[in-house]
Amino acid sequence: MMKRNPYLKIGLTIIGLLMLITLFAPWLRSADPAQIDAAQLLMPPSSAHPFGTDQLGRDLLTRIIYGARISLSIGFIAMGIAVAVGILLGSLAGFYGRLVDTLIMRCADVMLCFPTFFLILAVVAFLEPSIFNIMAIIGLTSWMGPARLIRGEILSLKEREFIQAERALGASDARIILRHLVPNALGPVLVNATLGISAAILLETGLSFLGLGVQPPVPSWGNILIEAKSTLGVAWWIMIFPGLAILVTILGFNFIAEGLKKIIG
Amino acid sequence: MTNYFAYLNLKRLPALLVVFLLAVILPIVRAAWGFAQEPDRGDAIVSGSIADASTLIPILASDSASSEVCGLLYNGLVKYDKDLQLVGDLAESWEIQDEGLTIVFHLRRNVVWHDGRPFTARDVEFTYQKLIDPQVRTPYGGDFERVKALEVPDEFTVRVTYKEAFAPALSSWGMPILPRHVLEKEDLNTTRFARQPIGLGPYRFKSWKTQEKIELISNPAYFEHQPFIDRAIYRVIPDVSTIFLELQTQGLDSAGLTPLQFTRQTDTAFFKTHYRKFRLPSFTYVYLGYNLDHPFFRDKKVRQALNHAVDKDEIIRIVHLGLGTVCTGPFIPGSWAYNDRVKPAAFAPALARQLLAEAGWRDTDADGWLDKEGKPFSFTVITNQGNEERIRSAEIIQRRLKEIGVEMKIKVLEWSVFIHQFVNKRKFEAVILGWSLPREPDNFDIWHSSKTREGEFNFVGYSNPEVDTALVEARKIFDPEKRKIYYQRVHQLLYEDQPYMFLYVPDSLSVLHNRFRGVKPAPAGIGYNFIDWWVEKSRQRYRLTP
Amino acid sequence: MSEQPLLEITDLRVTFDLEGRRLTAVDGAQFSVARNETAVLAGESGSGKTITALAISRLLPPNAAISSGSIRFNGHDILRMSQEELTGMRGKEIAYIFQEPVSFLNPVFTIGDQIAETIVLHQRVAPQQARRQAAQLLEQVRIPDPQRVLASYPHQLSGGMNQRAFIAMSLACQPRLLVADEPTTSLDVTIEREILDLLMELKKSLGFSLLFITHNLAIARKISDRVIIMFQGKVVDQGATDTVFRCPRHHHTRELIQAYEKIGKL
Amino acid sequence: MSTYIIRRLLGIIPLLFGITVVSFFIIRLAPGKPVAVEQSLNPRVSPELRLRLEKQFGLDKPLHVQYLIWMKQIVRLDFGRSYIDSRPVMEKIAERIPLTLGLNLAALVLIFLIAVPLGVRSAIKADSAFDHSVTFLSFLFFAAPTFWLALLFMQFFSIQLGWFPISGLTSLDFEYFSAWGKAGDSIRHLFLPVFVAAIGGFAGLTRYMRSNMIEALRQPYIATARAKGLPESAVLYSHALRNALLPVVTILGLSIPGLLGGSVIFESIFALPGIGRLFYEAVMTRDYPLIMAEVVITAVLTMLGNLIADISYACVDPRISYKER
Repeated sequence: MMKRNPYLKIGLTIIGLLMLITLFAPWLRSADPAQIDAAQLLMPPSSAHPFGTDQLGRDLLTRIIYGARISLSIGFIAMGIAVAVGILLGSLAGFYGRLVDTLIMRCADVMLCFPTFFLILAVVAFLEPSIFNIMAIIGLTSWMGPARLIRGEILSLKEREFIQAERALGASDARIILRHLVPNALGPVLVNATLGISAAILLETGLSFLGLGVQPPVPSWGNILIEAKSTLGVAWWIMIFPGLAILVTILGFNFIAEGLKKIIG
Repeated sequence: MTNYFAYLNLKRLPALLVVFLLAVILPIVRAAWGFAQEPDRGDAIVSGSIADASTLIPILASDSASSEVCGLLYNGLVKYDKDLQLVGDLAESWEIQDEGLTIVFHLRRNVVWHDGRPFTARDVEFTYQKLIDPQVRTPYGGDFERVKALEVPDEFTVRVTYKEAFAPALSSWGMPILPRHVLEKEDLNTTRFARQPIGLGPYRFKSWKTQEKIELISNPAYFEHQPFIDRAIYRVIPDVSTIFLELQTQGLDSAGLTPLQFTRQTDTAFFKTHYRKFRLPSFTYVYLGYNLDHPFFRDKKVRQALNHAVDKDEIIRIVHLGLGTVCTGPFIPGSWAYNDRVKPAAFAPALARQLLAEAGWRDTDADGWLDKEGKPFSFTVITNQGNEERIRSAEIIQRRLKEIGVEMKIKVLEWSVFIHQFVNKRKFEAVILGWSLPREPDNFDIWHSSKTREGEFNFVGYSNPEVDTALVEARKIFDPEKRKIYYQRVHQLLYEDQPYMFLYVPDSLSVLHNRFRGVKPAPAGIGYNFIDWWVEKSRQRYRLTP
Repeated sequence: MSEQPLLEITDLRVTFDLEGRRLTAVDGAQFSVARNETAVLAGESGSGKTITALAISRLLPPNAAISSGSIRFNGHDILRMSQEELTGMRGKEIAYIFQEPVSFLNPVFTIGDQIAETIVLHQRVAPQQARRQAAQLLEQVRIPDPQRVLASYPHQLSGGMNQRAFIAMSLACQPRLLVADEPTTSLDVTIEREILDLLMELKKSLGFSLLFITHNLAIARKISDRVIIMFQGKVVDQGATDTVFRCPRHHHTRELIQAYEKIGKL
Repeated sequence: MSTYIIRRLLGIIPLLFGITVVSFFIIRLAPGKPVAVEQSLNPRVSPELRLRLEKQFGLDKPLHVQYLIWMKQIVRLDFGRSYIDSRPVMEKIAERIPLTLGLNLAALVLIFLIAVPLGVRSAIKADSAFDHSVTFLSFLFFAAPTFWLALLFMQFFSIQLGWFPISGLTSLDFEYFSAWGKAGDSIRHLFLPVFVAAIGGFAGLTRYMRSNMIEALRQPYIATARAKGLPESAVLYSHALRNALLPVVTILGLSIPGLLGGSVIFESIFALPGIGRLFYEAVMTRDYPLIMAEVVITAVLTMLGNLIADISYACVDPRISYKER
């Protein structure tokens, strides 16, 4: 499966490494990511601080590593929510058809009309911009893709012989949906979700830019990177390192998606 | 000719020499020294502003961008001068009568609106009526509702009678005056005037491109004198980093700076050649307010202890890179109401621990946190999102309190939710916020014990009868010399009671292109003499006509 | 049969590169088609007959290559032709018709456009002229309403109609050789008969050689002068139709014939 | 065909209703109050005044009543007045929308001009070094946060090289420029914003174009085209490209919401007065009428964009109109 699929290979390597780093964060950098050090404000990269320090003298590398935890969980959980909701609604719509289908798909159509960023912005601004709210809102505004995919797959699968046979054997709807339809439809959803993870991470950066992302002192890549705005011209490292971290990660996820597409398609 | 030469007698020679010196040499010397040179007209000043103005009707404007532009378009009856003294503006003079119940303003007679119509007392009356009109969405009605009657005995006299003596009233007449002849038949809330105003200030309105820029041009008929700088342009640049980048290409002449921009980012040869930086105390302070109904904070000793545990200098050093001063009370440092005998409490963690122990807080279970009656000393401070400085201050306080065994959690909330659901309803344990420091020192709404209802501003629930009395008495006295006794006492009592942990007064930092001359920093800032600023012809950057 | 055959394939070997693995699809095929002859290339699916057919005008997919052998058409060595010579020959000298006309016709062009395109390409006539010729061609393949069909898109027409139009397009420039790759497989039996009849009739009137590719031995026997049987990339049997059917040389041919006899189709 | 259009047009009615419901309730169910009512913790504002303002704005009524009042207004295309400056909301949006639409249109054109040829070349040369570098680069641009790229570009192109102004729409002396000077000035100001707005879209469209083209090249009719003797260029650029290009029309429709959403960020950083920026301000000041109007209007624009894209797709692609729809 991995053979002749360099995208998947590179993507998985990047994300795999990243996961290891986040997992072992406390052992990699013993410093407290929130440790303020008045003597070390905005120090350029050195052996003690390979990525330099920020405006409060905190070690940038440590913050990026801990930020990875936050940003990756935003990506994964937001997409988890989107996929869960999408699978639920999509399979209901595809399986039951008629009114249920019309209702759910109309809702999806309505949601697709909104510039998602506007909706997220409004809601995040009105609620507390806590990590959980951000995850939930991104998730709840991106379920339409997975839902449509699942529905489409189920529509084409449900008339197939094996489903008919299963039905004839008296299997319950839930069993048919969960055991047969959803697993078969999962491939395209996986691709969609992988892309969605990177979209969610980027979204949080955008929200941070507007001051509505994860709030400090909790480090997220978004709020680490926006410090670059206020340190223009004096701290290139704050501009470069968090930006690169985001870039490489998003690249990783998109490569995985590309690789998966190749396998499925 | 002969006659002339007849004059030239030797006795007069020294005098002639003096005249010659005065006439020929002095101007050269003066020019070389750069003072008292005749100012050149022309050029424009381009200021960067984070937000656009919302309206150019000053009595409706509550945002700083609108107020700043309105400041050049309109005048009030009185104003604060460069030393923060109340002086006449549209009013030449005034008298306080009937033991402070009546103020009589005598207006200037040579003032015309931008459309050429004369300014009269009717305009003042009109503005007052609009301020107290319940249909008008003005946030400034409060002070004017105390007025019993406003009479106009003649075109240039306004006589205001109050229900009771109210000293802050005088400064409230700094409210810009609106032209009656233009607005008489308009609905102030919806009128087009808000976007094409007619004032009588040093600058006239030229154009407003929403969210892009507002352009004003100098008023040749301004009653002081026509400003030397032809155009004042406010560019809206919503992002601070963009403002900084614009400065780097000289796209802006004036902008506010962050401490980091002030100390490090503008510390380059480029900025030194083209710009001048200004550092002046801002008229705001930041504090940590306690909910005084909370069992932990009822005890004054606890509050004093916490005050000793936090190093305000450290906060200023880290958060404002040293650009600020420690705050001891709610008055402008150095102003007449400010009590400079109130000294900031020393940073003394040991003393703090001792005071807390006296108040019953000890670490009985040796877990590192103080406790009393089985409860650990742990509380949550809330602050609003979007204000990095407050959040960072909170982080530093958090660390210092941890050192004396007090746990402080930080919760950052969206502004409207923060105000509406937590502050107004007094649902908080502690809060980090800032107040502006108005030039008029009356602090009644914030400290008087009657002002604790939902949505009022004594949300910490402070109550001290002596402060209450002082606040009430001070309002009745117009003479600052007598009034200050009360405020200085209030200042002292507040610092002793510590309803707030007063943190710091940040400096207001700004940068101005150095081609502008005639800029004289004063306690009031730099903008007070803007009409006297000018740019030498050779250094002018913008032209008025093709 | 003394004269030179129209198409002569010797020792043709086609290999595929499947993600690094080499796969021989046609392994030393050798056969010829004479002028005016109907030859049937038969074999089960996967036997290499379609690849062989495509190789004739070098229409193989990019991952396939002719590794050895020669293809001579009307005295020219096709494998040595330049790209221009090739495109000049395709459609003009050698034309194709395929299995599923709907997918082999471009969905976003009308039938008229697609036929006229070929005519303009090879006969260098004005588009209007080409259009008129196209209408005549459609009449020739017995399409009742040529004007309507000219203006139609492929998916607006039935399978049989599309195949007729396709035949019209292929024969537009009077090719010497028509390669028909399972042209009736996707059609109903009645339509299949009509198309076969049409083809044979056109062959008679226009006089071209037909290389007919099918897995259906019944059709093979019915229309062909000669059959070539392919199995696993190799030509295992060939000869005059009667001879091959009467005494197949290769065991695979025998099995095939027996299979058909069993279901009574031969 | 016309039945298809009519059916699609009828379909927008429930969509419109859904759009208003979501716009209203998502925004109004959130906690907090408009800043105009809140008056930003100004000690001069008494609680009584705040109540009075609430009443003036109709915020004291039950939510469903407010919704009905609002609906009654908007069917007459009246979105009310802004809480902040009392200007009609429609007027505020109308003066801002041309810039955002224009910018996004320019970005779309740019995306199209760059992505289509790149995608097509990549498909034709699939798996070549060219293909891989195009893929990598488009992924790279897609992966970069917009504002980060914008800042990098501003520093490099505007400050280091001095090619473009940092921000704004026009120079301050714009009105004194000649017509050509004005055009040049506008282009210089808009170049970076358009480029930044477009950059995220390159990846998507290039990939999409590439896979469409590869798909098209796999189709049997390509074999036909070759068998007819068409030269390779005609095979690629007439037969394959036309098939590959048609579905792009719908993608253009679908990309509208993303572009509009992205405009919040680049309008902020480049100080451009568009509706993205307006929306952000409205949100931060809780200017309910403005927020709701903007959400509704952008959603309706998106919906119309999709509708037009679908219908024009149906017009240009003969396969659609006669099939199931």
